[in-house]
Amino acid sequence: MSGNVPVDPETLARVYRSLRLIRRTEEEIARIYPSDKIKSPVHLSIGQESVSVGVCDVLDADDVISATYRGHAAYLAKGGDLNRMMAELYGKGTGCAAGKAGSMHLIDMGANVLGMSAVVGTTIPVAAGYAFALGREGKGRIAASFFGDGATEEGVFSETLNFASLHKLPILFVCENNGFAIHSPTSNRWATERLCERVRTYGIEAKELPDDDVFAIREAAGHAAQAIRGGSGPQFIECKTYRWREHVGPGEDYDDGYRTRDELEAWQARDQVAATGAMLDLAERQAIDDEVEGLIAEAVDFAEQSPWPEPEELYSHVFAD
Amino acid sequence: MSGNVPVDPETLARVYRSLRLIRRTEEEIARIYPSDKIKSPVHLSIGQESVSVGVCDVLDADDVISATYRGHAAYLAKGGDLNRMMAELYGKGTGCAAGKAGSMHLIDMGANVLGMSAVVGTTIPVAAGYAFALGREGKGRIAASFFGDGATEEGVFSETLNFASLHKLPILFVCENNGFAIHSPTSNRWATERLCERVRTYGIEAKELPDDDVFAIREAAGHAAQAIRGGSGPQFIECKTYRWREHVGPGEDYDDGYRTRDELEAWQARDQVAATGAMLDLAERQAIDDEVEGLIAEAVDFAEQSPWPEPEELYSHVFAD
Amino acid sequence: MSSPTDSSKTGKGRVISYVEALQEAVSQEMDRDQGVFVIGLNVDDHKAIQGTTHGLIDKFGPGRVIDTPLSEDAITGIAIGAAMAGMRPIHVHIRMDFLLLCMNQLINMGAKAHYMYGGQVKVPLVMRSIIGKSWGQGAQHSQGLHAMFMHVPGLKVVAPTNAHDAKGCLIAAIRDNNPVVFVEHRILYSTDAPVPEDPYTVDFGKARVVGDGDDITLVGISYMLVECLRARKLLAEAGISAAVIDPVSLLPLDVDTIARSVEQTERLLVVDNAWVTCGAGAEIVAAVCERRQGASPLAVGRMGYAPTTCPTTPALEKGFYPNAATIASKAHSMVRPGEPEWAPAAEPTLAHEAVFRGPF
Amino acid sequence: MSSPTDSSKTGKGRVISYVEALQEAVSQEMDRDQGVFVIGLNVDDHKAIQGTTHGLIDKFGPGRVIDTPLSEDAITGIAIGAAMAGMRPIHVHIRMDFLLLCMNQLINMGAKAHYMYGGQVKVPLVMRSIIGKSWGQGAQHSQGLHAMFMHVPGLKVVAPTNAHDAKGCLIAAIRDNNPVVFVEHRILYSTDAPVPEDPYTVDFGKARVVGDGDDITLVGISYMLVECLRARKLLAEAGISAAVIDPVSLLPLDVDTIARSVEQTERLLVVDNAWVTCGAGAEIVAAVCERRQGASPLAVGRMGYAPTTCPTTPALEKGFYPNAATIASKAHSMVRPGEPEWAPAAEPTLAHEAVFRGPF
Ligand SMILES: Cc1ncc(C[n+]2csc(CCOP(=O)(O)OP(=O)(O)O)c2C)c(N)n1
Ligand SMILES: Cc1ncc(C[n+]2csc(CCOP(=O)(O)OP(=O)(O)O)c2C)c(N)n1
Ligand SMILES: [Mg+2]
Ligand SMILES: [Mg+2]
Repeated sequence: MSGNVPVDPETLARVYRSLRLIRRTEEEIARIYPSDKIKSPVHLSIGQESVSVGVCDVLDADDVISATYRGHAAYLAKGGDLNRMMAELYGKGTGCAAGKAGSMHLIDMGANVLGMSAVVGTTIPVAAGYAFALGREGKGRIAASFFGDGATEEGVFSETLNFASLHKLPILFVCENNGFAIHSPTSNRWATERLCERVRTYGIEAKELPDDDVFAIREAAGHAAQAIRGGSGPQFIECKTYRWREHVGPGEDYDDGYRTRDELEAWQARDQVAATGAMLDLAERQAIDDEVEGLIAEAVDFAEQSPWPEPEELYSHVFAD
Repeated sequence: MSGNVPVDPETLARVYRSLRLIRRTEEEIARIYPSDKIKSPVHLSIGQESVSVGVCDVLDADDVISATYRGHAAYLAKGGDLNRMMAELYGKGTGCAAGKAGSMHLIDMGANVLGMSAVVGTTIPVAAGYAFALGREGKGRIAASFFGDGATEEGVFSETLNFASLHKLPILFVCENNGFAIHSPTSNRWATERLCERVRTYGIEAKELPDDDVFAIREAAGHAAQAIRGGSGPQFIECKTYRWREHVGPGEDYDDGYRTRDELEAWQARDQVAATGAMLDLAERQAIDDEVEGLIAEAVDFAEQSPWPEPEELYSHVFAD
Repeated sequence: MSSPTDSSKTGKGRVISYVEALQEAVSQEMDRDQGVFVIGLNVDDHKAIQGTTHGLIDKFGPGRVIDTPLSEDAITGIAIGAAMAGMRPIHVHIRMDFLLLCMNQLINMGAKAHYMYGGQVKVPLVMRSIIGKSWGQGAQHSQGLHAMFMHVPGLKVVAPTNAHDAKGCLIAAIRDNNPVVFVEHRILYSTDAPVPEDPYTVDFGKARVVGDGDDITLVGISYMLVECLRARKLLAEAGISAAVIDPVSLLPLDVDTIARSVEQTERLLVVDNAWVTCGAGAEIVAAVCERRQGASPLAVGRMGYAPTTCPTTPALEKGFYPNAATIASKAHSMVRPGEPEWAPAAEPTLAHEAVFRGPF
Repeated sequence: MSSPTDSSKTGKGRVISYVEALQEAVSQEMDRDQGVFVIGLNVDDHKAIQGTTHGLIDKFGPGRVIDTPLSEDAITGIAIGAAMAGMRPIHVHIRMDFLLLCMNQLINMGAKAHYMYGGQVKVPLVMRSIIGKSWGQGAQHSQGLHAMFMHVPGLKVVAPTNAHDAKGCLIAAIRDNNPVVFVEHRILYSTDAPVPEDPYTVDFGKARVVGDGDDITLVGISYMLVECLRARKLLAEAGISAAVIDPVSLLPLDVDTIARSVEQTERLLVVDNAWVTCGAGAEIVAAVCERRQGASPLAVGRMGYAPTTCPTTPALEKGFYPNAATIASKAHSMVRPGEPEWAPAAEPTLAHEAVFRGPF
């Protein structure tokens, strides 16, 4: 990231704040986790924050995103309510889904964060369907759909690309390629690495980003979003990134034999939270850090103080009126 | 087809005989159909025979094929038993599936014709699985899987390509692109026409054939089969072809507004049955035609004379011993 | 509640077919609400899903009557997403068997979204699906899979058996804020009934008593209601009086109406247009038994598809389905268990054969 | 038939866990038959599907222990094709919910192939699938979908509840020439039982009476068998004697054994690890009632998942599942319908909480 800042100071501060908020929130979740207060499988995005942040930074408030069970980053980057997210992880009635979602199915329709899903690939067509409706609405709103490398193997991914391109849906597809599905490397799952080339055969512009540089992602997403608003139909970005923690849970897993700490260290050397932080002057950075800590402390407090849902809530929301 | 014959006389005679057998069998089915003796939905291949014939002509007897509900052509081209096919259409106990399959689920494992399916796309992974077993067997046998343009839209098609390439399965994928799924043109269903290009991104060699020239198909299939036997893994051929009759049933449907008779006539002008027949000398051709008529008459007779299955057969074959 | 097939009671003169009723329901709802759209393979062609989407493409254009690729799972997801955004998709499947391609979206997302997201979204989605029968439909074009959907909380399931209920249930399904699996039967398509022209809804969760009787209660699901009504006539000739009930809606299920009839008859025979094991008949029998808690002896029976895959040949297929004669025979054995088996002559033409000929 | 959890009766000394039993079954069958192979996401990693595929990759290599892309439908089809060619694939799904992605292949092809093709092919396929529970598994990681598979002719369904049956049923499933949906429950994984070292099969279609009793028959499916056994103890304290039956195999289903017990108790309560509507409990209740034809009064009941989607928070999830206390209370109300409701103290720790902690 070479020292010279590629964006205006406000953007830099905003991007850093978002990265920092996600990183620190998840670190806090990992810290709390052994207490068993969070009885939810947590799939941490630590190390992958820049994809969500880079993309969401170019979206408008009324644009829509969808993501996966590894969704804390996208939820927060899009402006999802932190208190309600934390309460949801705690299983409290004040959670964003009233305790029915846990970490894997976060939602905040107020911030235009569509519900996430624990079944890989399922949110991709749903986001496209939402984009279909946005297209009909005609107000220039777009959708962005985040998913992992593994999700691209599901048939529904190909089906959705075809339909989205055929109908020129206003959607940005974002593949967070962290090289693994649980512990399975892409080499066990992909016949080739030519994903972007394949996407292009559907008539969808596709950009492959070699690493997780937040400003490069932001720039690519900005171009893509602009094209979509201009009527291009879907656009695609593949971001190479890296999951620092284990697949699910708060810990690390470099002793389990499926990957090495060297691999991690190469990515850590270019940690986007640290790198963007280093571009800020110390006081500004400190102010942001303090604000972030305050927000997280408040959210944890909110979650801890919130009541459990009442038992009869089990039966609410089975059917909508 | 220009008059000069691209193959040896034996091959020519064999190819013509196969084309003629399929064409005449289906014409006979269409003729009988209004009598209601065939109470089965029939999806005729008339006009599309050359794809099955061109491909199957390069396969060995112990190679395996799979196809679709539009499967009479592939079944016969691979050497499936005509009598048992006709009896199956009649619903008789002597049918290839004892009356349980009708036209849509033909099978003849004796001729290495895997069972067909009325659900679009379903036989594609099944053929790949069979190819997986053939690969393990290590005797150089290969599988060929026929399917329509519509089938390529199903997610399972993409999933299968990826797995087949990843594991270098000995399989030849053959897309019979007749431009329609029922009455829906590819323009309503495909974002682009770049199918072969897409297939190549899986690391699978793909050849697009502009028309239904049986010798061009045969040649492409021959190269592909040779490569597969040499360990290339899967190969892909897309053949443009045309369905002369209605989607299902014995009639034509050029008055229904979704396509024109002009379109048909362009294809009919290069009818592969007529064209290959014209390359033979009259006597040889007549001998083949006579033989074919004899076989068909025998098959119809076999079907008509065969008994219905006994009522208790309803309960057989639910579970295998 | 009166039988809608009895025009003297409804007092409505206009008689239209099941096909026309479906078409009219959708057309009227598309007029009423811009958010309603139709999506599915071939919904826009000249065959128009056997006429049920006839004319919609001309009236509403390709933006609201959308032909699709063969991509059932993605299209279902897309319909769910559009529904979450406030639209009202009607996703059409020419055979119910094809719902097996979109179980993931329908069950893991559609059925669960409202609950799993704590009420933040709704999924007003209609899945129209047609059960096929005969003329060699066979293994993969004949399945009635409604029990699978009844099993999953969050889905509603309706299976109207006449044109009147077809229109009213479809309008109700479109207006419902939940995913509704709408079960049609191909053989019912040509049947007529008096159908009001103005839009109306038929409420879910209300069964219809379509024939009174004291000796046994027959519950007929989907097309099997027709066979139950014919069985009732056969039974009358043998001096047995059978009540016949059409559940109309399978989830919610009106157990009250069935239990009330059973209170009187003390015999319950459910005839389903589907397999029996873990089917709608199992549910109805179990629910009625639970309610009664052995208050008095109760004879129960279930009929449905044979416990086999559906064969194509008519020679075997006729044993696969219950019909008026086999239903009457079974009912007779329940009402008069001591007597020798009674097998009324099967009608020369089965109901569906009179109205249906291939190719389909 | 003796309870396999009662080691004094089996006389076998070696005790291993459910996980180890599954692993051993597959390892022994892979030794025996070169055609047996394991396929599924992450079957080859260090977690080894929670230990159940432990060591197989080292012993048999990546040619027979095959990690896959996320492509459930295609992999199922590929397994079916390999099975038709004579191999014996074991397709592993870390959650049963993911079977919803391969319903088309499993039901439209796998279940039907042998029949639809007139016996020309067989499909010896095992679909291992694990039901999840608690620690926030929630809507999409907790479903017990066995009823959907019981509904479809051509599939077998087994749900062993202890290590002994896990090994014997898995070996039987691998040797079976039909597709078998093999239902495992995550919470049972750590439970131990005496398990013979040599390969053996547990026959399908034979239920086990795992506890005698005169007042009521409890049928416990999958993990719910454990809660039924605990309920039995609670009931004994209240002077109620409950028979407990483990069906083991759901299709084929041993109705005889259940009906025989009910003959004595005249009360039947089925507790399923799944939703109730059109579930295995509906089938069992209906099948038993059909057999008895109201011979004498019979009280019946069903319990299972609440008719809701599964919530993640423990505060709500505890109401979603039956447990020993709620089962005992329900059984009590059936045995002594006149008496006031009896709610035995829920145990301080639920069975599964003692042995299971996140992350999963
Ligand atoms: C359809 C489906 N199959 C399998 C799983 C089990 N599973 C959970 S997460 C995961 C990995 C998915 O990898 P990827 O899409 O790359 O996302 P990542 O976890 O790397 O962010 C798998 C296989 C699942 N949840 N859904
Ligand atoms: C999964 C599925 N969806 C829809 C259908 C209905 N259907 C039957 S044939 C057909 C057309 C398929 O087109 P294509 O694959 O091009 O084959 P063709 O009929 O042109 O040979 C369709 C949509 C089906 N049988 N299966
Ligand atoms: Mg990944
Ligand atoms: Mg086609």
